Amino acid sequence: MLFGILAFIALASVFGLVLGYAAIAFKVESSPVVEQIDALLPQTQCGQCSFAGCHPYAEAIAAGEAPINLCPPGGENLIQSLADLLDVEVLPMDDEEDSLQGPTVAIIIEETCIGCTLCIQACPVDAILGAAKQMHTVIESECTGCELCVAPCPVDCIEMIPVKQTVKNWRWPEPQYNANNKEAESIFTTLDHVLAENIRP
Amino acid sequence: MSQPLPASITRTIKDTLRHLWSFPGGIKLSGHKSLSNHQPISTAKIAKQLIIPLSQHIGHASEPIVKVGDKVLKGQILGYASGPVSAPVHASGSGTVVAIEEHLIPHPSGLSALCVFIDTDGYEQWIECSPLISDSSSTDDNQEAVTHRSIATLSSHQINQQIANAGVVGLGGALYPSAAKLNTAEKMHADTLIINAAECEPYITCDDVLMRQRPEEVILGILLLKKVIGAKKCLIGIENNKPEAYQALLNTISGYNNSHTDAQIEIVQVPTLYPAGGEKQLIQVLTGREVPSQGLPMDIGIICHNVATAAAVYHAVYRGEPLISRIVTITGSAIKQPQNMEVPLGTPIRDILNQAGLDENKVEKIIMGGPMMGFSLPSIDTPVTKATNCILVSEKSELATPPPAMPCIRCARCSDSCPMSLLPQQMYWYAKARDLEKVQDYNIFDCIECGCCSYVCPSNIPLVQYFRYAKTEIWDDERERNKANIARDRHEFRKERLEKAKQAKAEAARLRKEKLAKKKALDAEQAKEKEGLSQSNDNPAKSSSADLIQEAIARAKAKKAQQQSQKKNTDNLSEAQQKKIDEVNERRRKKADSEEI
Amino acid sequence: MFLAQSSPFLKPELSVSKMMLVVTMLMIPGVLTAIYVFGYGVLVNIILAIIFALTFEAITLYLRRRPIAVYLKDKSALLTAVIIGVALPPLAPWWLTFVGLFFAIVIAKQLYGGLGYNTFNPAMVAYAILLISFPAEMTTYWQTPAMLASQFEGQTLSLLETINFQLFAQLPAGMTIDALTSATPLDIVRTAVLNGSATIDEIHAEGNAFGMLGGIGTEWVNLAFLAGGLFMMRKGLISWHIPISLLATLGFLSLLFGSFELDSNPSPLFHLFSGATMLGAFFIATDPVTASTTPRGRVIYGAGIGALIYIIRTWGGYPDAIAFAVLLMNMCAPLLDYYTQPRVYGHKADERDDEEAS
Amino acid sequence: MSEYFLILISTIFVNNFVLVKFLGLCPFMGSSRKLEVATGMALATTFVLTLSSASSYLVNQYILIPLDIEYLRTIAFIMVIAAVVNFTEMVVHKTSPMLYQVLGMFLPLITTNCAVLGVALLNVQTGYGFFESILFGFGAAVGFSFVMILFASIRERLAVADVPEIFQGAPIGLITAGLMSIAFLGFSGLDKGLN
Repeated sequence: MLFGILAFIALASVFGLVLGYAAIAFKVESSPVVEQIDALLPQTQCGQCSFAGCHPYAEAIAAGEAPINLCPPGGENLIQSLADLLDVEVLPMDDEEDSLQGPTVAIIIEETCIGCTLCIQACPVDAILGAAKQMHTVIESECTGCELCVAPCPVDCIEMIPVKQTVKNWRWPEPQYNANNKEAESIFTTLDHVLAENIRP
Repeated sequence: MSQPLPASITRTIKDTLRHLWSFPGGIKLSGHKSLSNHQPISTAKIAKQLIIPLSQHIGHASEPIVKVGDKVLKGQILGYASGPVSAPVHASGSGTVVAIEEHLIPHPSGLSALCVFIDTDGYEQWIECSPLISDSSSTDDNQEAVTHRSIATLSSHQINQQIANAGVVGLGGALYPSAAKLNTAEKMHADTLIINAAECEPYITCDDVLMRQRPEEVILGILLLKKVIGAKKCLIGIENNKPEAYQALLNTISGYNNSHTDAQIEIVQVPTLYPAGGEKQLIQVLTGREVPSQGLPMDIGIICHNVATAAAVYHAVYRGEPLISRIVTITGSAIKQPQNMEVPLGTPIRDILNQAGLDENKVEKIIMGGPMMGFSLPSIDTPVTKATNCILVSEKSELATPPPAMPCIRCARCSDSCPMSLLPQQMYWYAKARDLEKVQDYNIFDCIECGCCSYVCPSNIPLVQYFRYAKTEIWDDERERNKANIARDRHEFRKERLEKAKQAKAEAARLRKEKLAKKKALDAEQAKEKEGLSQSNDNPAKSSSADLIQEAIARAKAKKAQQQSQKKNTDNLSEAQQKKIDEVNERRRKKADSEEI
Repeated sequence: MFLAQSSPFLKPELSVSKMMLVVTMLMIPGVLTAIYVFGYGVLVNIILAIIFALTFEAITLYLRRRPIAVYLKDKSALLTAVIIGVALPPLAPWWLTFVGLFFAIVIAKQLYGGLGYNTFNPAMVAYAILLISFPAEMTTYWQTPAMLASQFEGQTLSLLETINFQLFAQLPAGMTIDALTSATPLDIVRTAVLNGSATIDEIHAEGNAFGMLGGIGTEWVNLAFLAGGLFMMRKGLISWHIPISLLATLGFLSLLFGSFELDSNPSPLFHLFSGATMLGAFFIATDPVTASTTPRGRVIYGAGIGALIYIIRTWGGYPDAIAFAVLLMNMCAPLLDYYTQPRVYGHKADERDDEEAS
Repeated sequence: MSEYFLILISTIFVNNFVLVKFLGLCPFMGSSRKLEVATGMALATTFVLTLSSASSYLVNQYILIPLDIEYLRTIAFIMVIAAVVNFTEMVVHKTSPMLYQVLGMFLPLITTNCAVLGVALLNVQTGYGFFESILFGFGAAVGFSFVMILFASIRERLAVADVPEIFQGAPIGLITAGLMSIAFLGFSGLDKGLN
């Protein structure tokens, strides 16, 4: 009995030593998962995830402190790709309502703007031009639609409008008309639907 | 001119001897071509108002150079080409520009784009045309030889410039600016010119009648195209269901071929099998070679043009006329007199339908293009553009709306009929699940959207729409990613800027403080001196300046580190991702020049 | 009203419903032959199977909130029912059919999402489950073929008597189930070979297993299914890949191994024209939903089934092996599809390998 | 020779570890959502099973039996397997990043898998020699890999199927595994028939 235990301890120690040695001898630096996550995030810097921008959120996900479903601009696609990257379960979007809206951009109603520069200070990507007491304007192609400029405006002259659909960025709709969804016939086949969908104000 | 054998005979012998290849899949369709290909080409009445879209081609839209209120003449330039891949747009009638605004254009999306509106004056007054070769219609004995000599005197660049100025684009459906394509072909030393005269889609006959009735224009256009790229060989591929057009071309060619051996043009009949007129398929049938995936025909030394494009080139060079009209097939069983009509671009489709006799009670669908690859028009108030080869107005029994899609039963009819050897069933499966990566793994970007798969599907699944959906979604994702990259850069830049500003502020504050301290110390020293104490005060000052240097170095280092640590989305990509990005870039570069059907 | 729909706008005549119906129709010659050979039990089986199939289909569709009429009209359940009806022992009690159809329609088909989504051939799932769960019923209720009935002075049942037996397990007075039934040719050969009780020649001499081509009685059924299958192939309803590669592999293997030990290995013809070979090759293995879809994949798929049939028939634990062979290859179909993708136009032949290596 | 062949046939098909013996179901269900992952898992399992049947045989034969402490067999095997696998993982991680990407993350997972211990114990029970043990372990692993990869390819397809909501994910996976198991019953008797 005692002999057996001793032999066993000896065996275990040998293995322990070998493993311990291997852990030192074959140490490998791990790859930076934060950057991989950050590469997937949409970079709106909107803070809707309650973190101060996309990179901090990526850090939080990597550290396991934040779930992967806090990013409405990224939508379901982002959750899917994050789940793939981190090999975790796909979660439903945290705030379902927000994710349903299409992409938007900010515009400044020029008549109302008083040139206070507050929105310029709020913009995380420097997409607003203007100087004090001068009218401001949004560079539409740079705007990420984060809405961070809306709240600071003292005269409520910033509005979020949907991104304009053009022939270049138009997407074919996914076919909806199938045996399980026969009601879709009217939606799918009439042009009214297409027009209503695509010609936004 | 010795003539041992009539050219038509040698030609026939050559034809039978010529080895043709075949492409996988394909489907047999009933052509419905006799509806419209017997009548001569009619001319459309000039419309009261022309609506001319500024983007009638692949690439950048042209920039308008006319203002509202300007008087324009027929053939006058309205918008100039705004980039390397772009084409000018011309007025197709004389009159007054009344508006430059958005209007519904013929596009499956039903969206609007910028158009120039011209109220016509009815005078049809041309601007002065400057042809490169005067087209003397005098019956010269040796007219062909003369023509050919005059082509030889022109430089390739000269001709191409004329083509570019005339706004000629690929009229087979690709709408790629011809001059840009010829330029690339010349640079890449394409040695074979293939003229696509297959016109494999049912109902469409505009190329057929063009070849029957104006073979001269087609052949001269081809000679010009050949001259531009310096091609050694020229093949015309024509489906064998157009014997009249074949004969007409043959008769015309024989004259040129006999008088000038270097003008050799070979015309080849190919079996009627949809989509034999697809650029890639035609090349495969005629040469047995395949255009590399994501590549261009030029990669294998081939350039492909449509017969209608050749005719447009003829007009540009021989008459100096820009591309302001095209032949449109108006057909379908809801049209009283199906026919081919030469229509000025910008004419509202409603006008030409009325001229051909629209049976309003029968109308079920109005399709622009053929039934396999066209799209249903959002409205008949859209104008005819360079892309409009056919307006198909069907009645209910003709093209029925499909019943609801059943689930895919994986019968593989689609993959058996796919001319590209794709697996539509798998692409559909993943497109439906929105697994865009997998869809790309199954080579969705090799799909030419010919519609064979949807046509044969017993479950009525709109496969082509799924693939278009997946493609546009993938492009959209790419745009989003690019935008995210820009946003990240800008955000990082902003952070850095703010940091710098903060540091500058802090620095200034510190300097102020130091100054104050120094002053105080000095004051104190002076006071001490006054008190008569002799004590050295060098050390503190020295140390503080050393500190300053240290700090500056540290700052510089930090800044450097920060710059180095600036990351882009593209920095941490796996090999596969990088590969995909490369593919995408490659595709984008070449996407514009896709198939001509 | 203008319609916004993606091209193409031409629609062909063919539909899933029509395909299924034609395939079912082409089974009729085989079914009629089977009724002639094995008695009215086959007919009763088929009718019961159709009733159960449509009922189960309707109930599950209702529970799944899917349009019932649309999916009943696609006739895929009908085809499954007819296949099960023919495959079951002719005198199978009604509950065998009931259990079989439950597994086929509810478990193997609807739980996977219904038409088009099932991984396994529903009919074969049913058959395999029944064979494992009720081996006695599945092997003993084979009515003696008409060709042998006179020879063995076996009794036959009228239609009413058959119904009475299958539904209520009541035989006419004086009849026993043993007198009515006999082992199938495949079973006879296998038992003899396994036990070493008789050589092939001896079985031949006995005359209760071998007909002119294959198994006595079943050879005619096989011929009828072959005819129906060839017609289907001609009409382009099925491609040649699966049936031809299946039959070729089965024939080749039986020829190869048969030439070593003539005593214990029946001829290739016996393998091809016994049991459910032709039914399996043309009507079961070609079920598009569960088969491989690429050209090369289909050849491998068919060859795999053929090989498995031979292996299990010869060395395995079951006299006929269509069900297991088909199920085993069903499992492989997704993988086959993945690895046998055809070379896409404009791609190099070895591109896929490169991609995998990188 | 034919004996070795029979061991292989038996472990791969007739007595498939997953579908007939129901061992190693955890990785079978857990890592089969994607084909690539499943392939990695399968390769790693093949590696571990072969290695562990060899090492456990050696430990049993040259340590446990001579020292007469066979009653510690189970725990000894667990330890040996865990140690060997962990060691290999570290070596692979350091020396071959490519291989590590394929096998790496799965190696520690399978260490504690019942199939691995099962193979080691069954080897001892059946009294296999060294090569037979290795072959048995390898065969079991090939059988495992085979069904694992097939199962993953099926599940990839199922992920898109119109499966009723309550059956999505693991339930339909288990039903599929059950049906696969039924199909594998077709091989039963094959080992006897071939003998």
